Amino acid sequence: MLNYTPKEVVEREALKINPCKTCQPAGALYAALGVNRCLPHSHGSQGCVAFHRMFLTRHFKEPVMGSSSSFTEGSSVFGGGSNLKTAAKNIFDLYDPRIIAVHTTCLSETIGDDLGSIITEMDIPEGKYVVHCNTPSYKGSHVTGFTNMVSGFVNYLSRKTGTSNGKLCVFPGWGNPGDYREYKKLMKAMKVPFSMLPDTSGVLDGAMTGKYEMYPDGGTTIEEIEGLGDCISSLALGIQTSEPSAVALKKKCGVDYNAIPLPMGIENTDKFIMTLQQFSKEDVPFEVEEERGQLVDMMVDIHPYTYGKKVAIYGDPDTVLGITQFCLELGMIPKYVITGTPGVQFKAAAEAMMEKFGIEDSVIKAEADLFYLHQLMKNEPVDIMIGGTHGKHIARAEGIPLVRMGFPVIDRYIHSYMPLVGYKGGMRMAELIVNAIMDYQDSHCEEKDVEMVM
Amino acid sequence: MLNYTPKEVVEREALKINPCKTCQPAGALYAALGVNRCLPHSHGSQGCVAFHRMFLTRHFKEPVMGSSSSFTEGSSVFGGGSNLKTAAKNIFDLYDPRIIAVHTTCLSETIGDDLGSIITEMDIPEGKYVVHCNTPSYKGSHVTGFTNMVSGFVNYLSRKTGTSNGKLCVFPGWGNPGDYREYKKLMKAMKVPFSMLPDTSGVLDGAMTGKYEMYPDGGTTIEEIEGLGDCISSLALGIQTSEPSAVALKKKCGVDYNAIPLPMGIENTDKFIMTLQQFSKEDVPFEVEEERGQLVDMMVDIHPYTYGKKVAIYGDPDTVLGITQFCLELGMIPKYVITGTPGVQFKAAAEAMMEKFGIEDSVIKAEADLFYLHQLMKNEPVDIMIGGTHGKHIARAEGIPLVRMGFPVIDRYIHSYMPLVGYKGGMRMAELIVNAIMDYQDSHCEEKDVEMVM
Amino acid sequence: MSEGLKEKVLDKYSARVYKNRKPHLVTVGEETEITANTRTIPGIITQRGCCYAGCKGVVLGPIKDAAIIVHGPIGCSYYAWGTRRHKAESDIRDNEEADCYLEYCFSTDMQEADIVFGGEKKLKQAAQEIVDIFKPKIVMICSTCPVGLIGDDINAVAKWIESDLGTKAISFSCEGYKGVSQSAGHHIANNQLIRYVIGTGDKEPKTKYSVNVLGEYNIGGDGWEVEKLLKRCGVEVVSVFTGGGSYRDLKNSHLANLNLVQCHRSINYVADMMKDKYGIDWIKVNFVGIESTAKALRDVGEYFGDEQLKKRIEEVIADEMSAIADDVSYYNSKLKGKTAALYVGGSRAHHYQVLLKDFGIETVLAGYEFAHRDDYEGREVIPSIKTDADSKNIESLEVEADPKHYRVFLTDEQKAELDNKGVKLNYYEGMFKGMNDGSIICDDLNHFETEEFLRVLKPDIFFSGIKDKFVAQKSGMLSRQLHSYDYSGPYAGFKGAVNFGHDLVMGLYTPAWSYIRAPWKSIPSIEGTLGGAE
Amino acid sequence: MSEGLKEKVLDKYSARVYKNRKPHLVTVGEETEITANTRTIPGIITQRGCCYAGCKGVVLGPIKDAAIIVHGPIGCSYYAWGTRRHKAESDIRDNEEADCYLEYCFSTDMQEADIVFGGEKKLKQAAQEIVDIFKPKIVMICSTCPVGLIGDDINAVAKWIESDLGTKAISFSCEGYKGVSQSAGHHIANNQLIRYVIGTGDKEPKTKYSVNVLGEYNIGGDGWEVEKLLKRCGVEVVSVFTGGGSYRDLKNSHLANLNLVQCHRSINYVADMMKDKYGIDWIKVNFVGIESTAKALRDVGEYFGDEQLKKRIEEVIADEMSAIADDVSYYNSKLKGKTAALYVGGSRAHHYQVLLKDFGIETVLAGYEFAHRDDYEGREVIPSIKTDADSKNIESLEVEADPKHYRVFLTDEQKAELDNKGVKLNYYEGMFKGMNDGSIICDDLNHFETEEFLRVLKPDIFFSGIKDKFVAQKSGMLSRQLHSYDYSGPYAGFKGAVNFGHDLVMGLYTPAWSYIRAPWKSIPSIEGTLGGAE
Repeated sequence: MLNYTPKEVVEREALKINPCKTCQPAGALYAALGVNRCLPHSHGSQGCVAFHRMFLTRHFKEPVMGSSSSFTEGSSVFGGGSNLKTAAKNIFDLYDPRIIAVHTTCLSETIGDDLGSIITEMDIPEGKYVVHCNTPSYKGSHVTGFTNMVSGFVNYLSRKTGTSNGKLCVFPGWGNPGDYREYKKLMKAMKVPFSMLPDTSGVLDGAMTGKYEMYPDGGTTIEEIEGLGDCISSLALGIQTSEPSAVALKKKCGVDYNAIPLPMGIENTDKFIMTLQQFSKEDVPFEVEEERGQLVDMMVDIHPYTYGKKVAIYGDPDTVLGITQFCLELGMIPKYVITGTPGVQFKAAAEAMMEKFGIEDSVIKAEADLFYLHQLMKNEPVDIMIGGTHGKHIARAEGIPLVRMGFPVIDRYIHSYMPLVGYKGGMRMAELIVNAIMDYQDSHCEEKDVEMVM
Repeated sequence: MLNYTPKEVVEREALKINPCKTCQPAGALYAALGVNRCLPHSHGSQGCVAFHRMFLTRHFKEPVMGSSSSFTEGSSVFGGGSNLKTAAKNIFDLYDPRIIAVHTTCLSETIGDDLGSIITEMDIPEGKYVVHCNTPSYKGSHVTGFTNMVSGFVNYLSRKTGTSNGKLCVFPGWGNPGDYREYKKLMKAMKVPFSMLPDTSGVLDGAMTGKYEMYPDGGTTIEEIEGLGDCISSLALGIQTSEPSAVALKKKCGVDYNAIPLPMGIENTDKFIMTLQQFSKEDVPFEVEEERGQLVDMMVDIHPYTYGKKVAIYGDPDTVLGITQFCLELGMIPKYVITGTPGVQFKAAAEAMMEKFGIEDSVIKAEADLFYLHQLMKNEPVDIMIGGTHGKHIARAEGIPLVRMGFPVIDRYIHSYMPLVGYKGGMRMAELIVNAIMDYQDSHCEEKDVEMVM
Repeated sequence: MSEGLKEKVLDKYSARVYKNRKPHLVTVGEETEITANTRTIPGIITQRGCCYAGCKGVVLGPIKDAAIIVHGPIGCSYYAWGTRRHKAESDIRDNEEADCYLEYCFSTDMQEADIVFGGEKKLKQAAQEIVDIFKPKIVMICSTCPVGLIGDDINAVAKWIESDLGTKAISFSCEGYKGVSQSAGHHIANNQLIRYVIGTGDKEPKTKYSVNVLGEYNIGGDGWEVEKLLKRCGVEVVSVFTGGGSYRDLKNSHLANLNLVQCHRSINYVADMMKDKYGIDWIKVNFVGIESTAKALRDVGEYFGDEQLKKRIEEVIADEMSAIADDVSYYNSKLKGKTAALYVGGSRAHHYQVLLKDFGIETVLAGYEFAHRDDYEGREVIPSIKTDADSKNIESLEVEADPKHYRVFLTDEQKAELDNKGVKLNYYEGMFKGMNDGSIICDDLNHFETEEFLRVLKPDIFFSGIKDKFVAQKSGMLSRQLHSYDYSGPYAGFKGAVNFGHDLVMGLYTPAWSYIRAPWKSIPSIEGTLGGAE
Repeated sequence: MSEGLKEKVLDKYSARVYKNRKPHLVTVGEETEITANTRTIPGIITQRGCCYAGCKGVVLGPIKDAAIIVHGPIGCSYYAWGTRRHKAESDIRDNEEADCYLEYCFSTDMQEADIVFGGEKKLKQAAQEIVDIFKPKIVMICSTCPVGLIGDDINAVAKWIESDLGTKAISFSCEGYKGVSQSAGHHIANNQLIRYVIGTGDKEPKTKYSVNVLGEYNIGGDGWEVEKLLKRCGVEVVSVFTGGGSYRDLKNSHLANLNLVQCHRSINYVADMMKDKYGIDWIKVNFVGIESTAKALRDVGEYFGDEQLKKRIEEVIADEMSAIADDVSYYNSKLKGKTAALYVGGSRAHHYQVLLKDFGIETVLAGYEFAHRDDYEGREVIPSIKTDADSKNIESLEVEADPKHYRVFLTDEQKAELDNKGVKLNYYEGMFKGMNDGSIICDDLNHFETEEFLRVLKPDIFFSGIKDKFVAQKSGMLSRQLHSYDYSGPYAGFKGAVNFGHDLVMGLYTPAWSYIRAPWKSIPSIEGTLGGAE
């Protein structure tokens, strides 16, 4: 495996090898799936949306729809305005979404198509919507695209009527449907009235019914998105991913916001719950407190297996930060903390955590790739890797376990139904991590050291 | 590992090697922990309860309390009546339970102590209870002991007032706290008023609070047990484990019962839900239907990995039958289906399943041991094992994965918080099984066959 | 009825879309001409990919020892990383090792500044780095959409790599917007391979019975299975285009005596040009399917005409057939009478019909994603295919006979004799001819039509790709990916047929299907006895 | 204060229990005599096990090449299967292999009929089967509670195995109700080992500096660590009782020149009887703790008196010490000033105080589960220990000097000299002497007292077993199992000390402890702004 990766780390300026990110439009497409009866639309050549649909389908093992402006060489010269108009007409005719969410591509961005104007000129059927965001593939990453699409919905649809709806607006950031369900469960338990944008639960974790629905019942409704402007305040989960959308809402409708890390692990989930409590004034109910206590109980129980274990964590910035925090809470040593997405907050946030937990000599890097991570690991090995599927070759090459978390996980099933956030998500993370460590011990120790009781 | 196990299967008449069961008192102790403010008491020499507490603690990683009559050589000659009376006095003085649940041991059974009479002669404080059951270690297994203790509670406490309480009495059989929670969740969703005996949730999956409570809030209350006699009907989950208790309730209070397999996998959970629906007349709510559909979706998704895979399943009879059913639903071939507990229903039930799914040549055996299972596997290998910790040496010897389910799992953590029953439990089983198979493929295939997408 | 069916499906279209789509749909036995290789209408949810996908993803990606830099923003390289199941491993042939870089994904990860100020500098630096770290025998550069627009001269960079870094380099201007589908990318890749790879080596085959396998991408190990079979028969495989293949071998491919074409669409340019340039005949083969595999092997025997070889081929066929007979008959018993719909690439929708027939499965609907008319109607229609604006943009390379290497293996007489024996040289008959009257053919089948056709035709199995797999599956219909074989395979050759049969039986008979309908949906709500209804 | 503390804890007892329990509790410096090895009061939740656990579980279980049939219902054998972490692996010594059956659990799984009609027949059949399948060098039979009552003659069965099956066999009547704790079982096991194993071999040690290690059960690999150390020093280890040990080696143990006793309680009978029968002196050693390990090694050197050996020992000590110095000093910096409570077995509650002291941890409460007075007060009290009904039931074996093998290694003069140097022969000083005034010692500490003492003394760490581990842990207190080392180890020797230090630091500093209190429990409920309160 990966036999051509040398141990010596060579500084590279131009060549990205085995990236830890993909392009903006993929994230924009995903975000748009979290809106009710929305068809994501890719304004570019048709290969883009084909790739993005493949990519997302492989992660969720669910149908992922998206249309394309199907640029030809001609459109690339003369601009894609007419392609988009034709597309919108055909889409409303044939696929009958309530809303089309357009994102751009490197192609249409390089051409310089002015989507705002094109959409303004469109003949949009009554009761239907077309929104857009700019997602140049050559800036940021899929995470940026997700953020931009969420902000796009806000910019187009949210409005302030002057009458508060008493709700909390939640920008949950990039999660799996299982995560979104967990947020809703906790907010319900905390008696917080909320609108959450986006929400792919019910869309990408749907039931097998024997009937294909192009638009399942899930997703944030347009009315809810409109109503975000009337929310009392907004809560951005995952600072890098969600804060810009909260800023957009504040700018547009004056809604104040709070931005906190993804509620992964104890401390961050505590922050989430305390923020909800501050909103609802309700006591934290027993079931939430019990879950928290159960998680702490497990963490104390398993500490002999997790404490001091070195871990390499890679993936999307807010998720990686959440996993890193939880690993620290488990007494692990996050030796390498890597995201492919650019952004300065990442390093600062990770360094602050390391300092708090007294961990030194970790390598924290944004805009990094997995080739670099592998080289680091060859120089100082770790016990376990945590991240998406693309690390599997490294894990096999180095003979260590890979715990699959984050995005994308394209070589396993069921994971997207399960939360990593909240205390329940902590239980899942704890079990996945400790089982990987214990399985490794069971299979790699000498026969005389196989333990019946652990 | 297990290097002295020969391939040739030798018929054994007397020697049990690497058993797949333990003795009745362990199960009786466990059942008694599922009653609120109950102290289980072992009427025998003190080593018994020491072993049982160890055994259960290792599975749950939680405090497990139990007292003993602390027989000496003298008591073994003259009977343990005075030991029990002394014990009861000291227990109420010191540990202040609401109820003492006494089970016997091979020692007191061989002596022939008449527990009923001894208890009758006791001076039991006002508002306190002492109940007992007979659990001779040389009959049945820990599962039998569990059943006997549950029936013991019914025999002592349940009574018919003539006024129906409108409830369903549920005997959930042997499960983990996570299972009991899942039952309660489903019954609540189905709007079924119920009393469940026993219920170790809240007792053995408690939160870390910084304060030890000898009697946590969980467990079936005495009032509920008394009220079982006023239930409309009773539902026994797991025919071998629970039906005898339902029979006891019927005998004592005339409550009719229904006995169905443990709700593991689709068909058995469907049976459970339909039974609840019959009781409540309520429509099955969306959230239950959605969970079911999600599980079916996952099963279709993962079938290429599970279909045709040979599996060895061992453990307690009703659990093994439940796992076997689910494996069949996944298209797997349960090649060896083994329980250490005696009982004729087991073979008949498993055979009926095999016939239904068209599986031939499986070995189904009750009262078997793991040495025998290993010998079978040496003659015709399987792809995966499912059962408790005691199979781990076999799995390592044969180089195949072991999926830990059932009882006891003494070398892993967190599992007891998680359900295997209901549709949610099915999701967990599906994920554990398919991940084990896929992990095995990832680590054992040739390098050229490592797949990025699966 | 089928015409009515077509109309029913097209009915919901607007007039403009209707007009566009109608000629893409053909009822076998009723119509003979199809429209193909034209633009997909914007907004219509197609399964098609782009030019880059066809060039880098399909044709070049499998070349294991080529270090392919994708020049563009990160996504395009990322999506093509390890996702297409073209298997390969490094190997040594005649003391020459071919590395395998397939676990690596190389990109210039263009940033805004590169778009604004041009990306050539970054590309050069990336090339420097890839040469420093990997020391590859060859570097390939594939450009993605913005590169064409901003005018980076990747050809010049390739030349610079050769001159300044001393490493062979080829550039592929396969921007995604070119052409109407992956097909444009195949063509671009084929052109450059002919220009810069084929004919540059000098390792002579060891035997006379030497072939190249063209258009075999070793998905799930298919190519390995085919190579194994050919070798068992005594046929030497000089190179495979391009599954498990290598620059090391491709460069010698002009020295083989026969080309076997598996995927006609993606590689026919190479076959054609090698015929013109080197005089090498090609036979269209189909190693998917039991009878078709036997025929392919026999055709090779006939081509070379050697009795010893033909005898050996018959022995191998007999041996392979007998090894799979029991399995095939079992799977046949479980599959006979089922119906299938196929929507795949540029040749598989045809190839797999043959294998399905081996198991008694009828194809009721078939379509290609990126085929041309000849893939449907046979190569005889090529002269009558009109070029349009989109196809004109893809260079059509003219080659001349290579004075050094051009040779003729068979005399015209021998060719005529072969033709009589049913071995058609340099010809592909297309998909139409093998299909039953009344079955539907649909070019560039889109999501809307897929839903409609599946609803009406109710095939037992829908063969397609990952994007529409779950649409069918959610409808309770077995769907298998024929691009990636759903992570199974090989499906080619005799043993592959058994794998395929196994997977279909597994898919159709997996118990989970029977659980889709919850019992409370089918059983009338039962009256409860008492209680619980407060 | 400590007296008040004791009273506070005992206060809740009824008069009868109070009277019973009071003499089991001692404040060091205030009292000197303790009551031990007496019955636990029925109903009092003790951590004690039974005679079977002491015999089969502790002493015999680790003998890897003995096939031990537990005769009784299934449970007792099941619970002792793989749960005690006495490690072992098969090995070859002087061409003689010792099998390792520790992964196996053998039981007659008695059924009702066996109880009613007697179980001898089944036991014989089981023996036949074990001999047929495993061909062990030795079979051992351990009986559980009902066997004694129904009168199965397991001794006769053992003889039958020897005569009719030709396999060495020994029976152990270790029914659970015998005695008051595991201790009775140790004694029974010791008696039979002296009777039937020790002295039956004839393999002479290779060197003069030959020892047996007694009462070392190789939990977590402790024994291996000790063996490694002794071997490094040039001391030959003839046998280990019984961790990682074998019948193969035990039978030659009478030919060693010195016995080293680690766990006094469980094995002192063997040490004593070997002294009487073979003249072999024993030294109480403690390989747990850095200084104590050094002392143990030095004592061995002094016993043998050889200057070369003593030099080698000093070199080894210096080397080991320097290797761990940095770690020890780091752990010391993290652990200094912490306090501990220990409640374990029959010797560890003493041994581990020494190791804890190495890290600056003070022991504020200690107790034994199954010790006798001599384990607390020193062997000098043995003559004054009164036998009661329970202890009388355990056979006290009288042995005589073996005419063939009895020999004296040291002259009386040499012994006196040794004594002057602080090497006490055939003596154990007990736990009291090493403890600080004011610390509490509690024999047969029960659940109630545990809770009370922990609440009041608030030690940082509670060392105990699995049964009370989680009681302490739920209270937010680190609890480590000293029976099983919580699946870690080795803790013995120099390297073991580092492992121990690591585990304590890990346990005390694991971040999860700081999360026990939810923030909403400590921060006063904050007023919400608006909403959510409907």
